[in-house]
Amino acid sequence: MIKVEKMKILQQKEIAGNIFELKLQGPLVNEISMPGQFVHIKVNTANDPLLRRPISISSYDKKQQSMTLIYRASGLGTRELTNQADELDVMGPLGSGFPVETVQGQTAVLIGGGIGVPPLYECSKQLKARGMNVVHVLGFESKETVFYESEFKELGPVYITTADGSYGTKGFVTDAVTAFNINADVFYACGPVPMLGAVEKQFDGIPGYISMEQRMGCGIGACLACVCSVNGPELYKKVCTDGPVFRKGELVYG
Amino acid sequence: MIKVEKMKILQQKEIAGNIFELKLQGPLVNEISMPGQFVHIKVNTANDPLLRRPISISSYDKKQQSMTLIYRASGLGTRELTNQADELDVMGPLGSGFPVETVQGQTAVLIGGGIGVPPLYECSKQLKARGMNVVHVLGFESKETVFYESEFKELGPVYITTADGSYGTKGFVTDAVTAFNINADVFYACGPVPMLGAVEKQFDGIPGYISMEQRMGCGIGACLACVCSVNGPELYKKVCTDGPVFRKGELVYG
Amino acid sequence: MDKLNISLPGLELKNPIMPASGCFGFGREYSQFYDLSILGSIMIKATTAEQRLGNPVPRVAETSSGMLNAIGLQNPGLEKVLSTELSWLEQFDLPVIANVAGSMMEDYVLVAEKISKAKNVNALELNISCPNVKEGGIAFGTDPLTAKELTAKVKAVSEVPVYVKLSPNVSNISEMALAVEEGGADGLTMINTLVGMRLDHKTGKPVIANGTGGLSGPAIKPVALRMVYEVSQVTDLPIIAMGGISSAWDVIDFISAGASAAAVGTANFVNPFICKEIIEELPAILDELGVDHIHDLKGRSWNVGKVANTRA
Amino acid sequence: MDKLNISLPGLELKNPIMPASGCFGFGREYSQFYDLSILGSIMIKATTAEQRLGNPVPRVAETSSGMLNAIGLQNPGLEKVLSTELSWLEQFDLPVIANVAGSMMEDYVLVAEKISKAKNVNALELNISCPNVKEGGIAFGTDPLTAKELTAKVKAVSEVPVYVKLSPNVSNISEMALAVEEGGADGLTMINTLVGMRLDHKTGKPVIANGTGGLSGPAIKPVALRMVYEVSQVTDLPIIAMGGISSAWDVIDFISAGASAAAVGTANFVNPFICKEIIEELPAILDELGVDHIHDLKGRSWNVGKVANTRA
Ligand SMILES: Cc1cc2nc3c(=O)[nH]c(=O)nc-3n(C[C@H](O)[C@H](O)[C@H](O)COP(=O)(O)OP(=O)(O)OC[C@H]3O[C@@H](n4cnc5c(N)ncnc54)[C@H](O)[C@@H]3O)c2cc1C
Ligand SMILES: Cc1cc2nc3c(=O)[nH]c(=O)nc-3n(C[C@H](O)[C@H](O)[C@H](O)COP(=O)(O)OP(=O)(O)OC[C@H]3O[C@@H](n4cnc5c(N)ncnc54)[C@H](O)[C@@H]3O)c2cc1C
Ligand SMILES: Cc1cc2nc3c(=O)[nH]c(=O)nc-3n(C[C@H](O)[C@H](O)[C@H](O)COP(=O)(O)O)c2cc1C
Ligand SMILES: Cc1cc2nc3c(=O)[nH]c(=O)nc-3n(C[C@H](O)[C@H](O)[C@H](O)COP(=O)(O)O)c2cc1C
Ligand code: FES
Ligand code: FES
Repeated sequence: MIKVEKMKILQQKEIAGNIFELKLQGPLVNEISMPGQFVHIKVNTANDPLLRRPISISSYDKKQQSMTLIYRASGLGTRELTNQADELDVMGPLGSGFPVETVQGQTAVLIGGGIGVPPLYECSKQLKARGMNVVHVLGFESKETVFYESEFKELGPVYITTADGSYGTKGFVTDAVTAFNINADVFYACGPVPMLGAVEKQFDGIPGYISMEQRMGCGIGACLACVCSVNGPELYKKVCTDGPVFRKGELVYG
Repeated sequence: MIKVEKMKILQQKEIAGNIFELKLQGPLVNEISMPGQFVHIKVNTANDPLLRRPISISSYDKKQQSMTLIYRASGLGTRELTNQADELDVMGPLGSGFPVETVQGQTAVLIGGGIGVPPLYECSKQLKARGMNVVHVLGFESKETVFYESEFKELGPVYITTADGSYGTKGFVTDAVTAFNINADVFYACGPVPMLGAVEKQFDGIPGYISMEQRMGCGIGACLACVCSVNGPELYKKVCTDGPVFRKGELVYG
Repeated sequence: MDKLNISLPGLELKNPIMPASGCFGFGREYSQFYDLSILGSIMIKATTAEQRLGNPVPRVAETSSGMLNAIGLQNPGLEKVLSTELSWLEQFDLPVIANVAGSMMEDYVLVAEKISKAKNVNALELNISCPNVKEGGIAFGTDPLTAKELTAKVKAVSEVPVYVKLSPNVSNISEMALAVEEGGADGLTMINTLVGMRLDHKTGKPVIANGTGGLSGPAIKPVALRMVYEVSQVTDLPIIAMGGISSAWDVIDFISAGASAAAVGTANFVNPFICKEIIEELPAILDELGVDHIHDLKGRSWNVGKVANTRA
Repeated sequence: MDKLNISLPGLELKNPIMPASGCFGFGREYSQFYDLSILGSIMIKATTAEQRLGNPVPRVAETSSGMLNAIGLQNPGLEKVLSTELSWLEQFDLPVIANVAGSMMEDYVLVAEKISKAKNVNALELNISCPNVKEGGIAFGTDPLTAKELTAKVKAVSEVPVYVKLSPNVSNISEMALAVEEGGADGLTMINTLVGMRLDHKTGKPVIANGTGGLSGPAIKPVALRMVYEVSQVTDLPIIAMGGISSAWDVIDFISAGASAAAVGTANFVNPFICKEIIEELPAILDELGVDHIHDLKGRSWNVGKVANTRA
C-alpha cells in the first residue's frame, strides 16, 4: 500500500560532489516490494517548490524500517532537500521495480549512469543474494561525482567510466562494455534516456529491464503527466505506475 | 546606513505562548541609532513567503554587535521564522524610532500592547539610563502570552493587563492607567491601532510618541505601501521611513 | 446538524468539496487513499468522443508556487469512459460531474448527450477553456457568442444540468459568464488554468513539449478569487470555484468570495489526502467563525471592498 | 568587449536591466544601496498631471510567491516630478523612462508632452494598464481601439519615443500589441499586473482596502513569459519585459522568449541590490552559454516549441 508519512531523517550526508545520501526511517519501508521502486518527496512545507520530487529507493532494511536514497542536489527542490534535518514528508513506495526472479549461476550486468546508479544497488544486492553473479558498469561525469564504488565492489566486479576521463575508463558505459567485452544473461539499466537506448541496442541478444525517467505530477497514475511512448496498442504508458521499470523492447526511444 | 546582511542567529527561543525571542549578531547593529527602529527580515530563501517581515528591535548591544527581537509566530512568515537556526537575511536598521532626549527626574510612561511591547524595552532602558523614572503598562491577551515582566521590573514599576483577566488587571492598558491613576511627563506607546488612539486621548495633556504599524512592501520608502493618514498638508506619511514612531497629534485615527 | 450539505442544480451534495477535473483521473488512484464516498462530488477527467493520446512529453513543469501542464486531454474516449470508468464509480455514493471536451461543437454535443444518460452522472461540466489543445477548447472559452451557442446546443441534448467551465484568459470574465447564462447554463465552474510558459534556462527551449501550458496551483489563487468575486455579483448562477485551493481556509475564502462549492486540483498531487482533510477540517472552522452552515459565509466579501472597476 | 549594451528607440543603454515603474520610486531610496548610474535605465513611478494621494490602506497583501498592490498611482504630480525628482536624477548617467498615467486621454497627452521635454527623459512608458484606478487605466489597456487612439495622440506630442505598457488581463495580448503598433508606438513594455484579490480568512473581507489589487512577483512569471513569447513573434516592436524577474537567469529566459530588455519590479523589495547583482552576474552567464552578446539569445525559444494556439 502507498503511504504518505513523515519519515524520520536518520542521516543526511554529501558522499560525492553534490551527491547526497539520505537515510530515512518509518513504517513506509514495510510496504516496499521490489528494488527500483521510488518515493515522492515534498522537500519543504511551503508552496515553493510546489511539487514532490521522485527519488529512487537505493536500498532498504525492513528490520530497521529504514531506507537509503541517493540524490543529486541540482535544482530548486533537491537543493532545498539538503537543508532538511528532522523529518520529511514522503509518499511511497511507488511504481513497479526490477524483477529479481533469478537463475542460479547466471550473470546479470547492472548498468547505471549518474543518478541512475542508486536503484541498482538494492537490485544488485538482491540478485546476488539469490545466487546470481553481478557485474556493474557505472558511468559518471567526472571523478568528483563517483559514488558507491566500494559498495558495489562487495557484490561483484565494477567498471567505472567518466565522461571526462578523470577516473576509470574515459567515455560512456557502452564504451566500457565494449572495451571489457562484458557479457551477461540479463541486464538492468537506469540512467539518462540516450544511455538507455544505447544499452538496449548493445545487449540486443539478452533479456533486460530498463528504468525510465519522466517529469511527474501526482506520482500515482492520475494526472497523465509522466507518459512514455511504448510499442503496442496503448502507445503510451505511465512511468509512475506502469514503470518506472520496463521490459526491454517495450520503450520507443526517439 | 541601511545594511542587508546575513546575520548570525545566536539564540532563538519561545519565551511565552507563541512569542519568540531571537538574538542576532552582525555589523548591522552598529548602524542602530535609536530605540524603536525596526528590521525587515526574509524568513527563508524560497519565493513563498515572498516578502520581508518588519520586526522591531527590542534591545541591542553595540559592544557585542548583537540585538534581540521578540516576535509572535502567527502567520506564514513568522511561523517559518521559528525554523531558522543558523543565519538570517536581515535589512536594517529602518525608520526613525523613539526620541529619548530626556529631562532628569521626570517620569515617562511606556505603554505597550502585545507585540507592541518589544521596542519599548530598549526605549525604557535608555530613558532610565538618562535619568528618567520609567513606569510600564503592558497589555496582553492572556497569562500565557505575557513576556518580559521581570526585565521591565528591573527598570521601574510594571502594570500588566490581560484581556481575559487571567493575569494582572483584567481589561486594556487604558483601564490600568485609570485604575492605578498613572501620571507622567511623557508617554511612549506601541501596540494595536485602537489602543494607540485610546492612549493618545487618555494622555491628552502631555507630549508623547506613538509607534505605528502598517503592511509594508519595500520597507525603505519606495513603494508607497505603508502610508498612514496624518494631520497637515501631506495627508499621508510613510510608516517605514517617516515612522514608525510619530509625535502625538500627527496621526489621524479612523 | 449538517453544516456542509449543499443543493445545486442536479447535485445534492454531502459537502461542497470535490476534486477538479484532470487532477483526479476517474478516481481509481485516489481510492487507494480514502473512500471516495466522503466526497461531495467528483469532476472526472475531460472526456472526448474518441480516444485521445494527448500531447508529447514533457507535459508538466513547475513554477513558483504553481505548475504548468499540457496533458492535451488524453482520455480513453466516450465509450470506454462509460463502460469502464463511470460504471466502476457506481460503487460509491458519489454524484459525478462529467467534464466534456471536444474540437468542434458537434463533438461536445455528442459526448454531452451520451454521457448525460449515465446513471451516476448528475451534471456536466463543459470544458470550453482548455488551453492545451489546438482546435477548439480555448476558442470557445474566449468568445462570448460562441460560448453561448455551444452552451445552448449542449443544453438542448443534456439530460442533466450543465455547468460551463470558464477560462481566466479573457478581458472580461463577467461577460463570458453572462453569455453562457443566456445560453442556458445551470451553473459555472471557474477557473481553468492561465496560459503560461517555462523555458529551460540553458537551452532557452520551452520545458513543456507543447510550448505553452496551463498554470495552476497556489500562484493563481488571487486571480481565481477575484474572478469568482466579480462573477458571483453579476449572475445568479451557482459557482463551483477552483484555482489554487489547498486548505480548508482557501475553501472559506472562495465561499466568502461568492462561490457555492469548491474544487481542488493541483493540491491533490502534493497531498493525496487533501480533499478528505479539508472536509474533516471545515466543521471546526465554521464553529470558530460562529456560523451554523458553510453557506452562511457565501458572498460575505461583497460590498465590503468596492468592486474595483477592472473592466472596460 | 561589451556583452550587455543595447540600443532601443530613444535609449542607448549600458545594459538591458532596469527597475520597473512603481517598484523603485524615483530612485532616491535605492541610491542608498548603489550608484544608480550602473543601471541600464530607470522606469520612474507613474506620473499624473496633478498630485494623487492614492488608495486607502492596506495597499499591499502577500500571496503565494507573489504580492498584490493597489497603491493607486500616488505621486506628487507632474510639476513636482519635473522640478524635484527628474532634476535630482540628472546627477546620474542614467536615461529615464517616464511612466505616464491619467484618467482621460487629455491627461496622458498633457503629461506626455511636458515630461518628454525633460532633459533626462529618453522615452515614455504609457501606463494604459494600471488595474488600481477607477477611471481610465485598465480601460485603455483592454480595448484595442482606445489603446491605438491614445497611443497616436501621445505620439503626436511626445518629443521622445513612446513605449506602451500592456495589460495581461486581456483575451488576446497580440491584438493589443498590434493595435498600439498601428497607433505608432515605438516599443512595448509588458506585463503590468494581473488583477487579483486576497481575503482575510477570518472576516472574509478583502485584505486590500481597494478590494482588488495587481498581482506581481514570481507567481506571474509564467504568464509574462508566455505573453512576451507570443507578442514578440507577431510584432517588430522591441519589448522591455517584466513580471516576476528576480534573478539573472530570469532575464535570460525573457530575452530567450523574445524581449530586448528586462525590468525588475517586486524583487527590489526582497533584495534592494537585485538590479546590481543581475547586471554583475550576466556576463559570466553569457560565457557559460557561449554567446558573445546577450542579444544573441534573443528569441531563441521561437519555433522550437510550436506557438500554442491560445487565441480565438
Ligand atoms: C522514477 C524516478 C526516480 C528517480 N530517482 C532519482 C534518484 O534516485 N536520485 C536522483 O538524484 N534523482 C532521481 N530522479 C531524478 C529526480 O527526480 C530529479 O533530479 C529531480 O526531480 C529534480 O528536481 P530539482 O528540484 O533538482 O530540479 P528542478 O529543476 O527544480 O525541478 C523542476 C521540476 O522538474 C522535475 N524534474 C527535473 N528533472 C527531472 C528528472 N530528471 N526526472 C524527473 N523529473 C525531473 C522536478 O521533479 C520538478 O517537478 C528520479 C526521477 C524519476 C522519475
Ligand atoms: C514597524 C513594525 C514593527 C513591528 N514589530 C514587531 C515586533 O517587534 N514583533 C512582532 O511580533 N511583530 C511586529 N510587527 C508586526 C509584524 O510585522 C507582523 O506580525 C508580521 O509581519 C506578520 O507576518 P506573518 O508572516 O506572521 O503573517 P502573514 O499573514 O503571513 O503576513 C502576510 C503579510 O501581511 C503583513 N502583515 C501581517 N500582519 C501585519 C502587521 N500587524 N503589521 C504589518 N504587516 C503585517 C506581513 O508582513 C506580510 O507581508 C511589526 C510591524 C511593523 C510595521
Ligand atoms: C494536470 C492537470 C490536468 C487538467 N485537466 C483538466 C481537464 O481535463 N479538464 C478541465 O476542465 N480542467 C483540467 N485541468 C484544470 C483543473 O481542473 C483546474 O481548473 C485548474 O487546475 C485550477 O485548479 P488548481 O489550481 O486547484 O489546480 C487540469 C489541471 C491540471 C493541473
Ligand atoms: C507596488 C507596485 C507599484 C507599481 N506601480 C506601478 C506604476 O506606477 N506604473 C506602472 O506602470 N506599473 C506599476 N507597477 C507594475 C510593475 O511596474 C510591473 O509591471 C509589475 O509589478 C510586474 O513586475 P514584477 O513581477 O517584477 O513586479 C507596480 C507594481 C508594484 C508591485
Ligand atoms: S505522475 Fe501523474 S500519472 Fe504519472
Ligand atoms: S514599505 Fe514601501 S514605502 Fe513603506
